[in-house]
Amino acid sequence: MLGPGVVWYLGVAAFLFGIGALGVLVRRNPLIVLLSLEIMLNGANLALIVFSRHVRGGAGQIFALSVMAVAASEVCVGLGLVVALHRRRLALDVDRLSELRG
Amino acid sequence: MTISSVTSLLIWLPIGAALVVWVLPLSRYATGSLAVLVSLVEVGLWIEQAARFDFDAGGLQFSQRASWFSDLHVSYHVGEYGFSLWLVGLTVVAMAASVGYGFWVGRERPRAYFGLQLFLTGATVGVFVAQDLLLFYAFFEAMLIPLYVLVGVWGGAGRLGATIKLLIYTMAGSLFMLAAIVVYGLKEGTFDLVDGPTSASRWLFLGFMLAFLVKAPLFPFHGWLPDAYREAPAEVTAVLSGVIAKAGTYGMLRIAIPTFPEPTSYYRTTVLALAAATLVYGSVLAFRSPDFRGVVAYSSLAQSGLITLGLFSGTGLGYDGAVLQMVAHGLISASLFLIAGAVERRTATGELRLLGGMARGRPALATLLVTVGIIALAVPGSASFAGEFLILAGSYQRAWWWASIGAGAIVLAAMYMLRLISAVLHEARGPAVADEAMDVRPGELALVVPLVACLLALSAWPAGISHHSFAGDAPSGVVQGQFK
Amino acid sequence: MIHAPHVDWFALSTVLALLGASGVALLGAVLVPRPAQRAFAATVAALGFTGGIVASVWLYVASASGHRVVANAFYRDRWTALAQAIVCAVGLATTLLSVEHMPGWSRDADRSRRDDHVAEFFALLLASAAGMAFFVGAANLMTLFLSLEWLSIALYVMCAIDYDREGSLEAGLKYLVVGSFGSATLLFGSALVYGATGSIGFPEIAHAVSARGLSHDVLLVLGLALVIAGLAFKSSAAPFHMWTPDVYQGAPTPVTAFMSSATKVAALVLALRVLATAFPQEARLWTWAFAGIAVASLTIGNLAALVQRDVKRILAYSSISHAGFVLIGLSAGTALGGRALMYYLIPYAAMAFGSFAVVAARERELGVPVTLDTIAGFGWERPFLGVAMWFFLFGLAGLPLTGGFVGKFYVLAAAYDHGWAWLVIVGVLATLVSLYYYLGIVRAMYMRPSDELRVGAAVAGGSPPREALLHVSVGLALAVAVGSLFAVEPLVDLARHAASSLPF
Amino acid sequence: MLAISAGGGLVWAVWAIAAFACLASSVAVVSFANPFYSALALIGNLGSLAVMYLLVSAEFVAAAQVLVYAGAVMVMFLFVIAYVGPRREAPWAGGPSWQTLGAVLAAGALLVEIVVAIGLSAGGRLSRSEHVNATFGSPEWIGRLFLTDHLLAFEITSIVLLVAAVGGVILGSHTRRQDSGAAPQDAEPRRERDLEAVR
Repeated sequence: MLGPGVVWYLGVAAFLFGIGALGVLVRRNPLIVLLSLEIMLNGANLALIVFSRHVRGGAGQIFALSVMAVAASEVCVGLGLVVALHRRRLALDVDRLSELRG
Repeated sequence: MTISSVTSLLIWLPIGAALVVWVLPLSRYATGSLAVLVSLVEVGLWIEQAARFDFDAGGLQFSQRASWFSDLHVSYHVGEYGFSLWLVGLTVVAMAASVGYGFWVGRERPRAYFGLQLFLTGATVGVFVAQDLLLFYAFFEAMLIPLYVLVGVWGGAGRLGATIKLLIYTMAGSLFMLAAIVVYGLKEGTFDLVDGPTSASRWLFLGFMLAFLVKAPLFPFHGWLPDAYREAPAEVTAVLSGVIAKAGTYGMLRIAIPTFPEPTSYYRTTVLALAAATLVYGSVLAFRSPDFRGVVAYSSLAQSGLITLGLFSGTGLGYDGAVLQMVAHGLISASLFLIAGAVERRTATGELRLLGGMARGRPALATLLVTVGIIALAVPGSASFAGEFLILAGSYQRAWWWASIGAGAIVLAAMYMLRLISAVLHEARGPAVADEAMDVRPGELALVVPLVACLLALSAWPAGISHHSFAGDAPSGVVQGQFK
Repeated sequence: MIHAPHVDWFALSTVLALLGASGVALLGAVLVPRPAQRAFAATVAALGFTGGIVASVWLYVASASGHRVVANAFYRDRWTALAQAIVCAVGLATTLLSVEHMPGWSRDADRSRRDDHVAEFFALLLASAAGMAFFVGAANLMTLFLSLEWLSIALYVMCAIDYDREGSLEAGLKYLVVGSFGSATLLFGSALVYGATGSIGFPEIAHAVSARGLSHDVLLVLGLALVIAGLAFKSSAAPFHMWTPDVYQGAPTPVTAFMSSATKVAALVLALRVLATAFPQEARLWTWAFAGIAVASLTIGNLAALVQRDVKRILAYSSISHAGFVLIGLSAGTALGGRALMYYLIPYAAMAFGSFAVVAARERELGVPVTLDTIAGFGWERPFLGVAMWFFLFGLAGLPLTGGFVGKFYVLAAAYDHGWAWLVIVGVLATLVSLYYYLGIVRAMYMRPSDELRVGAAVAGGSPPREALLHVSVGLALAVAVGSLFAVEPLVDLARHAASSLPF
Repeated sequence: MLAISAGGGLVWAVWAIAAFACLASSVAVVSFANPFYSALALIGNLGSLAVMYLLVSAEFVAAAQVLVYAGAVMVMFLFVIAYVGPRREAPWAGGPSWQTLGAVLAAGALLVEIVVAIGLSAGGRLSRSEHVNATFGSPEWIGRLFLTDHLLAFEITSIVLLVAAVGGVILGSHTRRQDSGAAPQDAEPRRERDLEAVR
């Protein structure tokens, strides 16, 4: 493989995963949380694809394609929930939704 | 019916009846009658069993064994030895009186109440006949569930605190027993009490003993006792102190001492000291107690100490006396608590300073209380005298000072019993005692008199138990031979 | 020329039965007239789950020698089949419970809207159960991840389906966010494992590790840690449990009942499969990891439950602590541990389901959240449900009324057998603490002073609703819970044969 | 075929640009106050990722990434953001609460751990160069794999999408259509509710 080795790609993947996790944990706007989840999945996808090339197997790429579909599904349901919550005229602030705090 | 299945029948008949009572929408009267009938059938079954029991033969009788789950070698194994036969007898008789009392008093929510009482009967019998550690544990815990509800629902004003204490204390003890059972069973490859080898592990011994010390109870594990005995309904207290507490001392005799001979002798002095402390402490508190139930409750505590003293003296006389005293005291405290219940129903209080002068115009009550009281304070010739004498003789063989502590406690016992009798029956008429408060009714008599009759019979022939508890009348050999 | 792999349809029959029923229910949502939808969809769901049970039992009988099917992507063995049977049975009970209660029991004021999405709900229930049935048989990291998402996405929607209540929507969103976070963690872990070994099939991973001496490989170990964390999220084990109380409380109660029993069964059963099949060389690591997670779950679950007032939250924390108990068995990493796990899950699933079902009945009766105050007197008002709850609670506490007692004994035995006596002590202490809150519910149900007892009836304003099917489902759960105490031997035999599919 | 035909230096340059864009845009996504900008940043992130996919011979995945993600998913996102209205949220306002701090620490620890772990094994196997033939990553190759080795995964993926679609319909269809099955007396309150929902 010409250019950067697997390690470099993995560094990027790990960074994406970490920054996505950070976003999920600290952001309150559900839309941004969903976007951060996408970043996490993308980090994992990058790792899968790079490893697929590294081990010269197809499984990683197939896996990554399936993950894309799954991510789309999650987004579909997640956005559905956001819209439903919006219709309930609730503030889109996870912390302000205090009904469930016990 | 085969001989062996009688034991199982004694366990499962009342539990089955409990289910019937819970499921079928019977009337109050039908429910109570059914419960009384089943308890009487239990007594009958037990008498039939006792008649066929071979007291000279060693080993387990009326036994039955079926695999429960085989990969850990746990089985459903029940059977009786001489002493367990007597404890089962105590259980069925005391439970019959308790159920009858509940019927006579007319407890609220009869279906739940009688169902729980019957369930308690079955579970308690199970404790005394189980020959598999896990089965024993299951019944040991199962006893607690109906007790919890019986005290918590039908008890006095402070019942919620009492139930929590009762449950947390006893579960704390028995869960460590569960840990000990797991370890013992997996280490030895069997959970069977008859097949199981002895173990030298002190930790396991302590795990078992903790459960038994709480259940018996012994000082300083008795924190649950005063509240529970005061707040429970009278007939439940009767069972609790008369029968359930005996499960603790039974456990020492059946499991802790024979299975762990080395730790037993290692900790013998400690346990004996606890027992002696309990004996003195219980007696003193009984003497100072301001109410009827308190006196009986603390005297039960003292008696647990005495029984433990006999068991851990490690002598044949001690074992014999302990078994006799378990049965005798079971009957005594059951009768006393039922009488306490009768008094409380008439005066709405158990406080001794509000009572007094009840003997006048109430001959039956006076006779009953005096009779039981006299037996309880161990006048020579009574069943408890025989029991205490044997225990003292046994502990004297261990060391003279144990016996002297025991003897001192018997003097205290005389004092608190006499104080009780005089405070209730004699002295000036207490403010809570109305003139129209009736004597004990025939219904109550029918419940207490059989218990007293058993006591009198035991007084006449204590050897009936003390010579018929261990095969060949050789207690030490039987216990050290692990009841093989 | 493409040579499609041979498809063993029989191996997939449970999944297909559930999926087929799901499709029919979905069609019903469109084709069947509204008033008949509830009856139609519930019937289809009941038939689907019954079919699933039949198929999984058949599969159990016919799969004595386990092997992988469809290009090595799915396990056909008894471990799969037994777990599928449990999931289907829970699904059947959930169906019975849901007929009267779902979705939108709280919309009683407007009866026409009570049937909103009822057919879709049953379709999702079936789909999610199908996902679980597939999940427990997943044979490579890809099918594992995908079927995890399959069952989760259906569950997210089911949590939120009572969308007139804010709590329901909020539970759905929270579950989605945390669940996806867990899935992403699992996915990244899978990627690292794939990178380290070059394979995604479980046995191939184990083979690569032993053949290439990778057992200390950093990538592999890190991947394993992330996979474990992802699975712990799904089985709501501490410290990955934060979502559980909120979601269990907010979700419609029948869904909670389903999640707390079926999802947990699926996640834990699969966890042992993955670790035993793909990472046997790492056992020294994951047994410790699970022991740690178990201790954390027991501690956090039990302590946090003590201060709760809401019954659903108490039960949610109880389910965290039970995850801890199961993990004790799992952490043994032995055949005995596998047996203990499978046996434990049978009465546990019944009791967890049953207790939430009883809560559902009370909730419906009063129309308010069930707390220790509003459940007061319930035991006397509804004797059967009260007694059932009593059994479930004492059973969850491990008292010898139900198979929960033997289950607890089994996991402790497995831990000791593995040489971890300290875990036995931890388990015992946790049980002691748990008694307090289980008894708290019993106390509220039966032992409140009589003037407090009338509060419940006053709020209900009349006789309780008729709910024959709910009683049937609670009765089934009760029968399984109590029956498993007596039928230990046959159940353990089933579990033994199932666990023999795993390479111990 | 960029990775194969171009020289090492060029690949490095392309990689560096893509990686930088990728990292920068991911940071942007989680730190923008306005979800609208976050979504746009994510599109940049997806695009730069697609470039990296190309560099490791995953052409089909790169194409799918652009089509599925940037094309479909992000459009969905933007629609919803437009519908809900861009609500601003100051991402780091109010000082670090212990929760935020814990999250940052946890994520940071995870990141460091992963990077260190990868770096540790960098000297070993991972730096080996691997050669693949031209079909690697091509659509035909992917399609063949999907229908042979990963048939079941392919099928499940479709089921997941179906389930999600059903879920989306359920959650999205609050305002119910007037259907013939409903009782007439119910029509009026429902219309009111519909109107309210529209408002």
